[in-house]
Amino acid sequence: MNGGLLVRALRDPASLGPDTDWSGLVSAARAEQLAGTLAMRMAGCDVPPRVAAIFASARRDAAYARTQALWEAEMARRALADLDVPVVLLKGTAFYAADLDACAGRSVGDLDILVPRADIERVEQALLAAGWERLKPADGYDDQYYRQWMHEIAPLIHRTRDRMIDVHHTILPLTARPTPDAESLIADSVELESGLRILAPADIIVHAAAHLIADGDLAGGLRNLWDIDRLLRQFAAADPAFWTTLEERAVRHQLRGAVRRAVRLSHQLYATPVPDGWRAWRPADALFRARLLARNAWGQERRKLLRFAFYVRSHWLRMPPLMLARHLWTKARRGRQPG
Amino acid sequence: MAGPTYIADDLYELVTVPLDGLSLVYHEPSGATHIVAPPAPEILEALMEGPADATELLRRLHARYEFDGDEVIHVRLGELEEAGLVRRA
Amino acid sequence: MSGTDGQAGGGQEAGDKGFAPSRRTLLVLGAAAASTVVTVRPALAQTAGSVMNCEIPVPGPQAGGQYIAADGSLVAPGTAGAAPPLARPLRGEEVKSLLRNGVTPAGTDPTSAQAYANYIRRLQAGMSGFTCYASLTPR
Amino acid sequence: MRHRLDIQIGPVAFRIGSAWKAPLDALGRLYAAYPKPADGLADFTVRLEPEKPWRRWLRPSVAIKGDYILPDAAPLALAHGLLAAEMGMNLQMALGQKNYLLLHAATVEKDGRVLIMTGESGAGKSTLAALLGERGWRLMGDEFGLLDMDTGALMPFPRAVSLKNGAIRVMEAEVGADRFGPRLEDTPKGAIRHMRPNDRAIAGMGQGGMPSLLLFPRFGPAEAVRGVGKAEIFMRLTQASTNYVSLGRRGFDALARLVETVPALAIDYPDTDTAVGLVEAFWRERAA
Repeated sequence: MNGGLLVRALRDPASLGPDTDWSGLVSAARAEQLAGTLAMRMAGCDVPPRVAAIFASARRDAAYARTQALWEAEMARRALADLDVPVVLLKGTAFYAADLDACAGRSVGDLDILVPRADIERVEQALLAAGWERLKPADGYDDQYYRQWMHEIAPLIHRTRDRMIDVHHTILPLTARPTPDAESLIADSVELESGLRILAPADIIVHAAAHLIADGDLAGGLRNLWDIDRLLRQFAAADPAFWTTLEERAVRHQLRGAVRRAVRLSHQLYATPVPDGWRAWRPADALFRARLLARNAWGQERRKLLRFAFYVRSHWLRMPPLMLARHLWTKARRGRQPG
Repeated sequence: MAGPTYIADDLYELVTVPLDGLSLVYHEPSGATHIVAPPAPEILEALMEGPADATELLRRLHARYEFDGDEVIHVRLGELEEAGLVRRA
Repeated sequence: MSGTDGQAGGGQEAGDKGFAPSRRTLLVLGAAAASTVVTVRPALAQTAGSVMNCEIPVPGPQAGGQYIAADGSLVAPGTAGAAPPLARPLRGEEVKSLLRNGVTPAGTDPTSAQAYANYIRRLQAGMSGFTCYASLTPR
Repeated sequence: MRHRLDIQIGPVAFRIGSAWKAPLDALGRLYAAYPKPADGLADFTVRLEPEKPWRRWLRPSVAIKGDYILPDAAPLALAHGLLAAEMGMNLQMALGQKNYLLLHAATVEKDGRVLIMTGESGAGKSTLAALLGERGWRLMGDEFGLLDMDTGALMPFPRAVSLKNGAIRVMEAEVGADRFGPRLEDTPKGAIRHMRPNDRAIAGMGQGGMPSLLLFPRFGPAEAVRGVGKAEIFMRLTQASTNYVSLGRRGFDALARLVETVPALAIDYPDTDTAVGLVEAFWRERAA
């Protein structure tokens, strides 16, 4: 499995010798959206010339990702400036906006922002007025589904820049069993120079863990776990009380289990330094680890059954059983694969 | 006519290449390339003197050029705003 | 600042740059409908034929079963005057002839062709078939 | 993957994996004269996979995968596996190549200087470049021109020329049978036959040159020549480049320099012999 080689390269770049399967490493990194990260991590290491050129172009791609992410954030800021609503950047855009260590080489997809639930209609209207458009038919099942059950409105896309924005009002679907304290996420957020905001450090970890462990099916999880490693190292070094704060915030957002597991996996895979009390390995952790590493030297996903199990789990986590049945039934009648 | 006050991005954020009466503009903060036709460059240059609303902008343009159709200025500013080359103060 | 001759040459440095000067002092603000700013968008169109063989489902899987009105919007199954969903996705070449020349794809009702063409024209990024559509039509 | 083939084309090395043997056998024959990547490494990986596991045997269909993939891509029949491999390599270039500014263009070289021909698919630039490549020019590539953003030089990417429909006969009359791949009937683009560039093109695949003339050829009812405005050329080239936008300032500077320094013409031609004549005439004029 080349997921393992990729993890080793990220954790300890100097450990790769001349007999490394470089092509397999590059394919795995590209498949996991970690090529730019790996390229930054291995800057200065002794690699074959072709690999050095691949890394140089991956670093240029990351520079472009940074420009685009910050520009989308700025355009959203301009569109929302008159509303006097706190706008909290999430995920990759937040890392770039605050220049956190996790942004080195990182790719960024959509722009994700968090706003107070009470303001979400005004925010959507202001974005629509500034050139964003609804992606799916507004009266369709999907939009209704988003409005009723999700932690975000249906994504909008900008008509000339073709970039998507996800507007969230909390960090987990409303149907999920944990209920994060969205008000305190926003109340404790930190203002940047631009006027945009990012979550408080501990909440950034809680959100990343929620996204990785308590929401999705772990596809692309190595990248999200790498974020967690970088963030934990940076926050713990800056604040001696960080681990205590993290525990408090995790409990407050009902995500202690997810945060604990994310920290254990980060320690296990990326050798993140963590306090003694955070290390005790749970048997199920091995399944998560196997799922995260299910990528071969051709960049293909492996372990079909395990992946399917995590896929089913992701739906189970999001919805109570009866609602899940109804959701799948409605989707199926419309001839759509679940998901 | 007044309406909002507009600000143009700093000149150092633009790389421009004149071509056949049009201008190629590379805009550093967005990484976008725009091809602009008159009067867009003239509006940007007039705004680089400092923020202005439509009335003040027209005053600056009239000092340099002869033209009719003042009411179209809002359309031109709207285009520049959507491209991110000007923003509201 | 106006009227200075911008120098030709890619990548001029700050302080040595300028727009193409208007040669006349007569300025035309232009018609409201004409655009004076064109932004370069990412392109795949010209290469698409060389890099992929693509298909467009009409309608996409999100809207399976729904009918398509003449303007391309989705309507409830069985709506009078609307076209039924296509049993198979359209191949790139079929879409090209449909959009350019109104050629009805094999096995479909010619009176519905306009509805299918309009549905495809209304595809947006993120919807099934959009990449294919974008690749067939230079925007 | 069960089967593997490595190919070096110009500065780019590919690793192609396949669930079936046949597509790689055909590809191996077509590229037999090309060197293997000297370092054994790959810039890009292409995978030819069954669309669903059972589709390896049952009505086999080849899905084009790799380091970079596109949604909406439809699989091809196994009989068209060679085309799938070619598309897979082109796809990696179109989406993943960032070391050069990529121009969707055919390029040929004479006396160290490069003629660039670009235009929409079907404009005939592949055939024209292939023909010139047999008549005193060096074929650099029929699909992608690689613009070195530091030097302004064009680098070759002489992959097998993809001939479609009528162009197949034109080149069969010009070139020996040993340089052709199998004729693929009824592909999504009609009949396709691949042609290996000649030894000179392959031997020179490390050798670039400075661009000297830019042509926008188009099949037309009558011979016609038009000038093209510089701003229009710039716009057309951005639309002929899959990576222009992502290259940022470097791409802008390189493309602006190309447009400012290289003369350009649009030509319409009723047949390929007329086109070759026009190209030679303009080339002499520019060179004078």
